[in-house]
Amino acid sequence: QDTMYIPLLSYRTGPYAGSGIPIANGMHDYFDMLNARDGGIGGVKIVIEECETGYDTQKGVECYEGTKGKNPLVYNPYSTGITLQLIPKASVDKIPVLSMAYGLSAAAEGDVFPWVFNPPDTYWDGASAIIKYISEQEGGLDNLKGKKIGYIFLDAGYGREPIPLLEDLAEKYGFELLQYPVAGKEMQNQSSQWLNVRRDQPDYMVMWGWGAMNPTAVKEAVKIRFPMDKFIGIWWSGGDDDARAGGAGAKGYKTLNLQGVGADYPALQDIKTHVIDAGMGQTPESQLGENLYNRGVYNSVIMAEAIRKAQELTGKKVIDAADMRAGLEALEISEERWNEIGLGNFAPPVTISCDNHSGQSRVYMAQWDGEKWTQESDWFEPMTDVVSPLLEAAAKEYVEKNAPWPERTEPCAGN
Amino acid sequence: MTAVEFAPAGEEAVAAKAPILSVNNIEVIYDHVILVLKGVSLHVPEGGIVALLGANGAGKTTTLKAVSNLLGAERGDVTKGTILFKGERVESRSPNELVRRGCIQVMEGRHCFGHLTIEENLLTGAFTRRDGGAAIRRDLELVYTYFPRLKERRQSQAGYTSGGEQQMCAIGRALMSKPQMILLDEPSMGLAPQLVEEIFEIVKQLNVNEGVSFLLAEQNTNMALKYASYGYILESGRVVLDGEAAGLRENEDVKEFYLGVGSGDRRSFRDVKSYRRRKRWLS
Amino acid sequence: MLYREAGQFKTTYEADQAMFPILQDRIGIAAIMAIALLVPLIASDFVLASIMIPFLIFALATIGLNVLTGYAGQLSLGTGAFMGVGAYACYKLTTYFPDVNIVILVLVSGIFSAAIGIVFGLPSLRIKGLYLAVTTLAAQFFLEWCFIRIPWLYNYNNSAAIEVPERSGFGGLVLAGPASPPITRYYVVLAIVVLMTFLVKNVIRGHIGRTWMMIRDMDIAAELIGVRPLQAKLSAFAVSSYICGVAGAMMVFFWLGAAEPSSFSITLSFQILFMAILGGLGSLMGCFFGSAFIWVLPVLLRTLLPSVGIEIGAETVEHVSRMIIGALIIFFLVVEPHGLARLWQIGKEKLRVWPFPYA
Amino acid sequence: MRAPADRAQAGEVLLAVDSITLSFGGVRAIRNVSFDIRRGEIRAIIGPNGAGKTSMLNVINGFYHPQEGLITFLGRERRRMKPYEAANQGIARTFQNVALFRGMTTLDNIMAGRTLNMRRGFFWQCLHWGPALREEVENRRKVEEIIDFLEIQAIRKTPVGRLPYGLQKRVELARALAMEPDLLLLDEPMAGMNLEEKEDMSRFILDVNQQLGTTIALIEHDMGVVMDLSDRVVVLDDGEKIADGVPAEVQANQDVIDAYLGVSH
Amino acid sequence: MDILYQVFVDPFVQMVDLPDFFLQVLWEGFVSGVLYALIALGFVLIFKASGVFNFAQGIMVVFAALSLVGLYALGLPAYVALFATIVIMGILAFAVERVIFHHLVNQPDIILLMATIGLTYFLIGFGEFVFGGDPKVMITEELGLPTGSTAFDVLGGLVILQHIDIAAAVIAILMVAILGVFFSKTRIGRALRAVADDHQAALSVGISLDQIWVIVWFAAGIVALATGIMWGARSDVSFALEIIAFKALPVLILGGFTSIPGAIVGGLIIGIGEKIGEIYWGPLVGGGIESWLAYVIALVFLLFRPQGLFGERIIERI
Ligand SMILES: Nc1ncnc2c1ncn2[C@@H]1O[C@H](COP(=O)(O)OP(=O)(O)OP(=O)(O)O)[C@@H](O)[C@H]1O
Ligand SMILES: Nc1ncnc2c1ncn2[C@@H]1O[C@H](COP(=O)(O)OP(=O)(O)OP(=O)(O)O)[C@@H](O)[C@H]1O
Ligand SMILES: [Mg+2]
Ligand SMILES: [Mg+2]
Repeated sequence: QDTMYIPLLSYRTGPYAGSGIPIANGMHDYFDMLNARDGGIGGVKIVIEECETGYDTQKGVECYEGTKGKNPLVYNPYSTGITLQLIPKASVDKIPVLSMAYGLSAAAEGDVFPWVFNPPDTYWDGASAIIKYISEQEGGLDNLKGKKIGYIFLDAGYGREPIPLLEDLAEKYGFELLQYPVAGKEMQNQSSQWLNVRRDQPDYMVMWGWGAMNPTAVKEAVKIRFPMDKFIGIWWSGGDDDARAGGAGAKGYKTLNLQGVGADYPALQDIKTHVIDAGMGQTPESQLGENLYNRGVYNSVIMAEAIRKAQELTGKKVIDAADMRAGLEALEISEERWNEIGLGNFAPPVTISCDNHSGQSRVYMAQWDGEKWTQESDWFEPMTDVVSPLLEAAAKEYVEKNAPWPERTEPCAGN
Repeated sequence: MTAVEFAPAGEEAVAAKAPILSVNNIEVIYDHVILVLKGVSLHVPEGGIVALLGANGAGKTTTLKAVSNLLGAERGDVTKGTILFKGERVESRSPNELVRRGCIQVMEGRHCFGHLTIEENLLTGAFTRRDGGAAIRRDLELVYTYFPRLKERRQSQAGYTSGGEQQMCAIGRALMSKPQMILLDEPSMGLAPQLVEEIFEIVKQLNVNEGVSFLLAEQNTNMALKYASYGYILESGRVVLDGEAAGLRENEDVKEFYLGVGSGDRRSFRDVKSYRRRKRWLS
Repeated sequence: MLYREAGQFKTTYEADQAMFPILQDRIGIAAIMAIALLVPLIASDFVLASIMIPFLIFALATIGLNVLTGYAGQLSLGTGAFMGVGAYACYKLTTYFPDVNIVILVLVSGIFSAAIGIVFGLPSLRIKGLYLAVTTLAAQFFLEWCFIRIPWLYNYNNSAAIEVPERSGFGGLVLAGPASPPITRYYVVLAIVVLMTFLVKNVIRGHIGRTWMMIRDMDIAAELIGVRPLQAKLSAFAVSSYICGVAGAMMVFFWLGAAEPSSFSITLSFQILFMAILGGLGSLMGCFFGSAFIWVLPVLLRTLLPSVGIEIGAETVEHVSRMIIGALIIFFLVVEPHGLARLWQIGKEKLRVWPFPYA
Repeated sequence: MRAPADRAQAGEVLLAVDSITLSFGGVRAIRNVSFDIRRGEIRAIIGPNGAGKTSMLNVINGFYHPQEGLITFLGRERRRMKPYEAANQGIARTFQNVALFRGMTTLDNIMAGRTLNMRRGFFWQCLHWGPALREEVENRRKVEEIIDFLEIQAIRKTPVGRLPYGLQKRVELARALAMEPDLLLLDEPMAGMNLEEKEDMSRFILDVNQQLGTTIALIEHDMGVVMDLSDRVVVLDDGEKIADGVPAEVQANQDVIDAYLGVSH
Repeated sequence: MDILYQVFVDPFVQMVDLPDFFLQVLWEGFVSGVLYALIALGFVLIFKASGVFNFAQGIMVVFAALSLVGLYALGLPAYVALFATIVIMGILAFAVERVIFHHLVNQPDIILLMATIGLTYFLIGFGEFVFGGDPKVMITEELGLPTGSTAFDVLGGLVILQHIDIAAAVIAILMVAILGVFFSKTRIGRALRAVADDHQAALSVGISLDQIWVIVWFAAGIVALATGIMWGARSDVSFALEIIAFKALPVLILGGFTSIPGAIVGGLIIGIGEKIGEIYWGPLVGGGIESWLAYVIALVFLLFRPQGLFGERIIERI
């Protein structure tokens, strides 16, 4: 019985479990559904194994070491810290790392990081999109001048990742960037940061929060009566529970988003019938269709489609990690394809290429209406033109700092 | 303090009374491997004073702790034998139950509660009592009459009082529980000569007036045998000699090694010329 | 019968003061060393990289803490930060001196954490016991903050993380970096740990070690005997931090390959403290026991639990293994409060008197 | 052997305390006490409980700092010293409540007394070889002499926490002796011992005094021991000095009888 | 010169400039101080009564809050759930005594500390096993606790007071008062302090350690529950809360391990001190100094009073 093996570095315990659980559920359930409905991908079942990291880098590395002997196709670290650890290892061990919309932004440069993928957008894309959105609210990029934008973030690799870009944009467009770091262990005790926010009176607040940080921040913002429609989270700060914690006052809170919410997609209904109703998995039915759950599904769609692509490219049914890399590099999910897999209008087309491992897809702004997320803006492009050169420069810098960094030798298989 | 005429109870008297405490053939092991008591048996008659004598390390403290069930706290175990207090097995009773039943120990080395004042220390002794504040007050005053020095220092933290004051405090604390039986471990240690005598007078008084029984581990053999009715001598965890106190006082070996009145008068400490390896009952 | 010292006479004080005065112990230690050297022959990369290497590194860090807490009696909760100082020092050193053998740099980097350790050890003259823990906690949190707030430390990386560059030495062996094979790193770590353990053991049984223990057991009496408390305490802080620093540098360079500030958080400090206490304060052997217990056991539980039971989720494994660890900690403390090393000791004493149950 | 009275006259003054006053908050533990200790004598300090005897020793070796008064040791006057300085100058002591290092073996405890004699630095200690080993062995030899002297060979490797009280006191004496002090302060060395053990201990104290020439200050409640061993006795009561002189004098002093000895002696 | 100005003058200028904001900062500091004090109070209780430094206090807070919310989610009415949680804390206290401390009489402090760490591990595993790791919302309203906020116009600005914070302050002060009286005035209180000094001697005078320990652990459990409710209402109930417990350490140390009033005074000093420090001085060094400022404040106090502000004098006598 042939199978393909994918380890999931998940976290259902610890301070970040609140965000980690729906993600892990979404990722897991999609593959379970494929196995149940289609008998796997290309007739080969996918074996999913979760390894609990607790968002702890040490444990994450241990999970990696513990599973890499089992022919894994790809790693999903789900922590920027762990991703950073795995990046150098991946190119040595020749196993792709898929850090979907998180991790090292510069990893989008496929020429430098052949084994790392971060579709559909990098953090820098996200940050630029938020600034772009704000500028539209203000009536144009020129109006950003003199504005104060506050940035509250988890003081770890994750929250620090977009800072260089934000600083760059601040300089370019003349707004003032105010930083409010939140230490990991102070996540639930943010009153100082929000007092500072109250004093500084920024026009907008941008948040890079995760886990228990999100609900606390939303509550604090409500507490100081910050206008919620000027409080914008990155796509990871958009858990349904995160916003719900703020109660009625949280209405108006916004989050950047990558995919649709709600369970009105055929594929999600398949998950309901084949997985949830069949008593598999751990997802409570109410969670199906929540934002972070759907994010998990999206993550698995990318893997599944890459596997299909790899099978197509190599003609093999059971592929290995190297094939998976080629598959990822040639990944293309067009609108039709989204429809085919039962996720029409779920997300815009995604295209990855050898030199662009991110794809810089379109995003939209979602808003909390007090009960659920609603689409607030149209899908729009991040500021690709600004971000791309910066990514290139950052990748170059990474190579310099980590000399000797191996040259790319992997051939470009796809488009 | 009123002096009470005191005569050691006669043989018949002892035999007539049932033992309040009897220890039968107990064995104690520390830390799972160190065997310290090797079959010790002893009996304390109701209303009697029994002395437990022996060199350093003979196992006196261990015996007392075995009785009061404090060995657990030192990772020691009674592995064999039985201990009966007022006719009931008590090996598995908790120390506080024993105190409630009237058997209390004064530990060697004082063990006062350093952060509590002397008075609070004394009051903790009355923890198990249920006979009301007034009675406790009365006994507190009584202890103060026994030890006037304590009254002077009643508000000082015990940790800062002198060695002797702590010793008084420990004894006074035990008295506060209104016990029927006291296990006294080296009560005279570190006390001024005058006080030593007073302590023994107190023992005698309690014994005669209140009928309290005593098991007394003491190095001051002279004193102990003067006040006790019966004595046991312990060597390396075994009872090697026991008998009426009067009889023990006349025993030549006891005289030589414990009383220092071998042949003739008291020797001067200056005149002990050599470290003679002295005869032991065992070994 | 097997474990008897009868018939082994010592004729000199040198022999009596040898590290392993008993023949059986010498045989035992030789056997352990042989096994340690041969482990890579049979062990998989996972065992080497995720069990053996961290096990040794944690054991070393525990030794560091044990010097301070177990031998000198100064409770420290800042081990993690001191390890961090070593790690960052080593990172900076190798940035400036990329050609110097990394092993040397690892050993040198401990000096930096020793210096920091001394600074934070100063209040110990006045503050004692659990209260002293606050000083070390201040060190922990302050240093952790520095690791984030001083970008120079991580070469201005965006992520505030440090990544180990490739470093080779000893004739072309790749010692550090993602490309270095676990087996090389294992031997390097083993060599350092054995060497340091040996040195520490020597210090402990000499007069410096005795001074520490005097301070631990009764600082007032020690002072009345002529020990200068400040000197004794600071030297303990220095030695302890040095060892922790080296362990921290090894942790990053020979095990994790990268680190963020949160790698040196209070959690790490506690982890090391657990190892020290559970292994047995004031015992070097205990450090290895403790490290095995706290590090290896959970890893084994995590890998073994799924393979024995029916399908259980990864997080359930985590929960159950936590419960088991917690219960085991309590169990061992109840059985022997003075740690696994003491249990071992009792075992040996039992062996010595065997077949009799006690002496 | 010279008669005690005779010895008392001889010898220079090794230590003199002059008008010492020590109080803790309201408690006046020592009030204006002066006396001296001559080289080579055994000087007893007696008095009822809480008289301030232990506090006096604490003042002498620097653990307490008196509010008033001077201490002259080896001809140098000082108001206070650090405890480790006192040790450096040659003052050693034992404690009323045994203050051994409970986590260490008997041997290590006694070796601890040699700390001041061991100076090899860190480098050699790490190697435990060469000079460090030589130094260690030399000191060990000295310690073994003391162990033989006090007859505690059997418990050399026993952790002191496990020893019975009496032996602990003896180990403490050994530790103090290991310091090879000029002045040895003994605080109730024989408390909790039976006669036989007291005799042994007396022998040790006398031998230390006579063979090694160590000056001894002795606190003890056993009058027999005090009268037999000491050359001169100072009596404290409630912080004040009430008598000072040779044993016979003191024993006959009515104040002393009232405050301390009680009628029967 | 400039730096001197920034450090020594500018922060005060800011305070005076925005007096309403300064008041708000003080209030926030006061509130977090009260909450720290609540956690510290649990520690003090157990330490004072048994000499055990209860590392598990933090997790007990989470455990209590989770039980409450979990039971409510099962459909129990809020007050029944509250009562059931109190029962659970009682059972926990009993189990802790039976299984752990009963066997560890007379052991050194650090061993007892270690045992509570074992307990922490166990409770985290057990709690997550039973309740899952996802954060839950505290049932503030259902318990009849006030929600919402009131804004006051003072000094030309707004000062916003959360009702729940006021409730927390009232509850904390009540608890401190009750426990303070209990410890200093009752027979049990005296016995508790005796146990902390010397287990063996306490046993020898007939104090039942078993009973005492169940009592204090139960009391600490209730304090933990109160703490859990208050903290839970501020953020939400999840295992991340456990980390907050570290904040209690400097409070404890500053106030003195054995002093109940010390917990509240220490809490206020730390709470207000760290807020003011973070807001007015933090920006000079890049912010985030809150994470260590509390410890440094405690350290400075300790240098002058090694036993903390209200702690019992450390007895040094020989
Ligand atoms: N906690 C312990 N662990 C191991 N051995 C112990 C322990 N306590 C006592 N012992 C050993 O038990 C033996 C008896 O000790 P014990 O204290 O009962 O003697 P003792 O007769 O009271 O002596 P002393 O007169 O000196 O007080 C001693 O040899 C001692 O070494
Ligand atoms: N550090 C201190 N703080 C407060 N009071 C103290 C301190 N040290 C000693 N005292 C008090 O001073 C007095 C003298 O104490 P000291 O220990 O010197 O007596 P002592 O003569 O040695 O008595 P004993 O024969 O009982 O040992 C005592 O009342 C004691 O309580
Ligand atoms: Mg004894
Ligand atoms: Mg004294």
